[in-house]
Amino acid sequence: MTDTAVHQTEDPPAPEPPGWKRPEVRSIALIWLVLTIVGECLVWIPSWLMGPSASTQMDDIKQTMTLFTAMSAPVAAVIWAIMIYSVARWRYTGDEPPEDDAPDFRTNSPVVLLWSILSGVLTLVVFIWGMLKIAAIPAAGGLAALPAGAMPPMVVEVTGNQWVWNFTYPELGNIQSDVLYLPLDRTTLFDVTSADVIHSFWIVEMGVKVDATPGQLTKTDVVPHSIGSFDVRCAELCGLLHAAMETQAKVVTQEEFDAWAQDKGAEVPIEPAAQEEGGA
Amino acid sequence: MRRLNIITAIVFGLIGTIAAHYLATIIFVMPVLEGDAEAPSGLVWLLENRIAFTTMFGWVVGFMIGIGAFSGPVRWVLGKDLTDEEALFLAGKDQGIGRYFRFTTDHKVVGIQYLVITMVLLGVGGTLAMLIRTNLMTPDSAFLGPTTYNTLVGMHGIIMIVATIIMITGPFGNFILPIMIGARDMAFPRLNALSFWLIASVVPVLLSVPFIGGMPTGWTAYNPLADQAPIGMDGFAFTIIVFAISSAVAGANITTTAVKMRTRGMTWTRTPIFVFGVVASVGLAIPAFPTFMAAQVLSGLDRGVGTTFYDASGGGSGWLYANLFWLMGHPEVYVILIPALAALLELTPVFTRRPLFSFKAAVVAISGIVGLSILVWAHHMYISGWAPKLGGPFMLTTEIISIPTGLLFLVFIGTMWRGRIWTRLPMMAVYAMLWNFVIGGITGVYLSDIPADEAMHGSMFVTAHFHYTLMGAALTGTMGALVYWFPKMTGRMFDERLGKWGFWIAQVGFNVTFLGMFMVGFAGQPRRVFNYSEVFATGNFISTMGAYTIGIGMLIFMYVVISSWSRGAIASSNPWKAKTLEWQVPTPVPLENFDVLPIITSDPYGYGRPSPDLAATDQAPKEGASL
Amino acid sequence: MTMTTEVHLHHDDPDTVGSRERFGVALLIVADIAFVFSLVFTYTYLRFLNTDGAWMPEGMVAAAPGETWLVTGAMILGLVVFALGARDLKAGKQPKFRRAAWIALVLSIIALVLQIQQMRNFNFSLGEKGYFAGTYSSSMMTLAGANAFHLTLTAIITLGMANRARLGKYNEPTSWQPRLATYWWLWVTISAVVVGLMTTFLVASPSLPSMGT
Amino acid sequence: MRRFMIRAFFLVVTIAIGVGFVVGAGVLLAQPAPAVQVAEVRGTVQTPQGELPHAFLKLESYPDSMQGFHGPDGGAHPDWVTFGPQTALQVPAHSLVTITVLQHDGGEVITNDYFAKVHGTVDGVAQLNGEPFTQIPPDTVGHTWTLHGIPSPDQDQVFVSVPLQAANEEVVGENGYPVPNEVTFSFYTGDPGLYYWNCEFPCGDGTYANFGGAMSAEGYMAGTFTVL
Repeated sequence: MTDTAVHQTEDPPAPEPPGWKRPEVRSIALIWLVLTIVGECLVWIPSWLMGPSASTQMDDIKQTMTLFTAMSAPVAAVIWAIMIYSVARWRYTGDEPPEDDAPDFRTNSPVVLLWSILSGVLTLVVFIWGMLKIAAIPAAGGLAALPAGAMPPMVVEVTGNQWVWNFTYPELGNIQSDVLYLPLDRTTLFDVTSADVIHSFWIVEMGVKVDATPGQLTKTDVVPHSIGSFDVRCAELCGLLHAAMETQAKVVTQEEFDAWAQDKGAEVPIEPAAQEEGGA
Repeated sequence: MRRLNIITAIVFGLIGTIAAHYLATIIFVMPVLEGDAEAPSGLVWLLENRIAFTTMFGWVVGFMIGIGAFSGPVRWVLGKDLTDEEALFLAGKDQGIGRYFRFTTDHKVVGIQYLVITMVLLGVGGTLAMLIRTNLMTPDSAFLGPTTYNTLVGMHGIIMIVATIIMITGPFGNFILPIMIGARDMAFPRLNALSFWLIASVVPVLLSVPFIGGMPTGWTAYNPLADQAPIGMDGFAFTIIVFAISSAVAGANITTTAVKMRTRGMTWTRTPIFVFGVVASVGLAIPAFPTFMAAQVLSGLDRGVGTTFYDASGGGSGWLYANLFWLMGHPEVYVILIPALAALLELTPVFTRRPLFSFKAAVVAISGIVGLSILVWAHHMYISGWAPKLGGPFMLTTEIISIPTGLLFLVFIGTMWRGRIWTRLPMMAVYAMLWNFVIGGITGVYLSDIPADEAMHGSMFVTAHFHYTLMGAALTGTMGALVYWFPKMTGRMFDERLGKWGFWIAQVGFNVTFLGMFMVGFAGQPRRVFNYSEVFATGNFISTMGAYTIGIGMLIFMYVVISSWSRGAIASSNPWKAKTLEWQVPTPVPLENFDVLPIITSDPYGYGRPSPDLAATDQAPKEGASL
Repeated sequence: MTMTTEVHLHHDDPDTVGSRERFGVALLIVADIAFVFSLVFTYTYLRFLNTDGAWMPEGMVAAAPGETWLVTGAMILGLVVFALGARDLKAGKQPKFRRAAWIALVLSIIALVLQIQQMRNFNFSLGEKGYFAGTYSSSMMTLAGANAFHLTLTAIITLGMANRARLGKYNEPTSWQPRLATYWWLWVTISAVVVGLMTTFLVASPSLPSMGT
Repeated sequence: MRRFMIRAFFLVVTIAIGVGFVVGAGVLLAQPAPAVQVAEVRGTVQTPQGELPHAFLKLESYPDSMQGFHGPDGGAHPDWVTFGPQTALQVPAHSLVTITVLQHDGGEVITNDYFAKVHGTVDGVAQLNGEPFTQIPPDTVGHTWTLHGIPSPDQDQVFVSVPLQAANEEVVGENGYPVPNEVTFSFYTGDPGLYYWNCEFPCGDGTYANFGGAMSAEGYMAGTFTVL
């Protein structure tokens, strides 16, 4: 590039019309539009594949997936549209290289600039969205803020063992369980650790995921908002039966939860104040 | 020195193996036996690993002695430097096919050696992929069983990582790059041979892993899980250590060559973009891989010496391993990706008959990616609980990478814009890459954002994402680069009629495979599971069918490589009418490439100029030169 | 399959080769810096983390820094002698360089012996199963081992230098070769000083022995 | 045409060799079908869930692995503990399963005392040499038998974990192993499905956690549990 002045465009016959009026630009815009519309029609797929949501933070996650998919459709469409058009329009087939070369223009600074600015803006949007959502996604940025007037969080100690999860409820007289029982609409605080190797505690439908690391305590929390039975899996390869290191998280009403806790032999009765509030 | 070749290397290697094994047994075990009647089991475990490490060390040292890698340093210490005649012998003069089996210093020989070992590794890795997908075809398959399955997942990972790291910088960085910049050889020819033979010596160690207990940990070999793996884990750690040394040596060599040996007149703005890509890759590997090596050294010490770096009860932490690993782990994906993209950037102008669109943007993009890639490692640890407060900053650095990556896309489509797009197989690789890498790149943005990563981390979504980048972009680019440079490297044309079929079948299969994997990833299937819940059955079945399609496509492609190499049409010296220097020298390329070094007066992308007098060399291109 | 058999080797002039080799050696040193950095990171990170309070379990005594500085001192001395020798060589004083190289060799071997002696003297109790007690002892042993490895390479390089100087291989135009070795000497000495400062002044963990982030 | 035929032939040969290579590797690495211990059904039993078939299984745990079926990981290891006679178990669906384990091996302190307790059995108890118990001291655990699975919408959650009291290693029986403790427990099965069980006492290789070796190889301290 040293010895060549930067030729913007140098088509011989006539000065070109401004970029947006050229026929190829219009055709590409059309292809782009079609691809974008097709893409936008498919944005529900990730969220649909992710299945039901059992917590507000899973709602946020699914919203994020949908938003990103919606944002990426036009971006992908730009590149594919130009590629498809170029290949279809300017294709040359033959065994020998074409006699005449294509026009010798080296760059187009406005386009490069516009392209960089646009990708910068998109990046910023994605980043700001992520920062806003971090507050609600506790594993990444510390614990989520409690909603006003909520009950104090219930602590569950989660221990990953090679290929079995177990859960201890320290406030309920250290009752223990292999299935994670959670009361509906109550903040649950997870203290996660591991007895052996690194596991990753994952309640799929609640969007809860945090590593269980031996010798460390990692924390996360969740407010389950749907009754039902959900999947707890391990998301970090932990040896032989990693695939079978799964159990269930059952979200039940506070009454059912209390009954279950009594049945398990909870020594400390659940304080009545909390019960009233939880029952509401 | 003249008698040493691969056979002596293997013989010496075996002697070294046996000798080291016996010595280790005597040195480490005898004192224990003399002491107590029964050694505690923990000590027995340490001794087993210690012996395993020593034995592998014996193999590599023996092999390297046998191939002649140490004769240079020993002669240097003794002050007996090589004579010209000996140097020419080492460069492989008049040795025919035998020079490929020796410690040959000629960069073209090393390039071909790298090409072959890359293809062998890709073949083995691909075979393992087929077995993995076969096991995952049905939810409750008992085909491989958990131990073997986990080992094969790790082996597939590390073999493919090694193969893809060397697949561009090894064959093309060695064969093509020096000619491209107008050099007679690499800066350090003997280091060049050393880097190749180190890999060659350690590949048998890596491939033996499944047979000495396996490494059921995945290629990341996270500690403390790796601590309880059988001695196959020692084979992995040892391989990484040797491979890191080889990378450092190759990186220093290629970088020095590109920086210091460009011919007269080849300023940085006249240097082909491929050179930037290769230098970015190997230059990035130089600081990155030693941390991986350190992670494995500490792992080996934990297993064999009894330190407690990763042992939580002894004050260690798995987070230490994760940090050291990902300090290398993220730059490493760009080590793989950038040179492949740069190879495609190099061939796009040739097949569009247009100058590269915005050369500066391409250079800025490559440097930007390199610079940022060392600041993003912790995005692999968003949910590890390590420093959750750093999530935001790491999210920012990670997402900023999409700006230079986007610029690279612009360079590609800008170069195609209004080109005379000559649709040959190398150019088709560009189309395929643009399709795949858009998907790989966008899914990368999902994973870079913590809210999405929270759900997708550790799931099949991640697997699909990085296969789209490493296979969809990098391996596809390498296939294009291979077809492009095939005439220069082998002297024969690549049979595109059949090659196209192989290429596109593999591409279709590839998209089917990872579409299925995205589906089960969204639905919540964890990575690296040998069995899974019924709900993921459909997506996995689709993936397996896609994988078999890739296998068929790749086999067709492989057949075309072999048949074209042995019986293809003889290639002229510049079949693509390209303007870079490597196409201006005769085919086959003479021993020292250039008799008189060329002088460069402009960059090699001057298509569409009235007088195509670019890349002027003192040496007239010898059209139609043949064997 | 080479085209011509009448190949003669093209030799570049020593200055070009010298600048090339300096660049290459600098890059290899960068790789080693990354490795040593990883070990330094390991030491400081584990010290900060103090998992389970097992950085230095109760009753463990930190290694006395004296021996570390003895080794480092020998290395600094070796570096100075060697660097001055290389400068003399550039000024054309070959015998001076020869002498300096032999002295530096002896110093590097002394440092190596002292280093191994320190590793033997470390008063870290190994349990009955042969494991180190805590990560402080693990790190100290590993850092010392890395330094011993450095010193072994240094001794081999210096031996080559001394021997080649004896054979009269070095003169003014080829004085860049000893300069390459000086780079290496300089780097290993710096790494020993950095590690020495770290292990002298950053010993007891600042974090309480707790289980938590 | 002839050239085309030749090329097609070699192409097919290449693909065949490639496929053959994959198949060969598969055959080399495939897990042989394990010998399955099928539970013996002895009549039916009246339970709160209605009248169910009553199935019986018997397992023994040995301090070495000279007994039983082992996978491709190398057969008998003198230094590996093992369950026997088989680790692939099969029981009928919707039945009461009673398992008897003869614990021949000694033991020490278990990492997580959750597994020193009985979970998931009928009434939450198990019998040790005929005496019912709900937990044992965490420092006398020999092994555990812990059953778990892959929950999915159409598969019932089954979780059973029973600690096996360590045998007294001083008292050696006639087969050369310590005289065993006999642990018996019962639980209900649901719909058909595949589950896995393993030992939770760290009795394998490794410097930390000790879950390597026998613990990390199917056919020794872990196995499948098919409800059919």
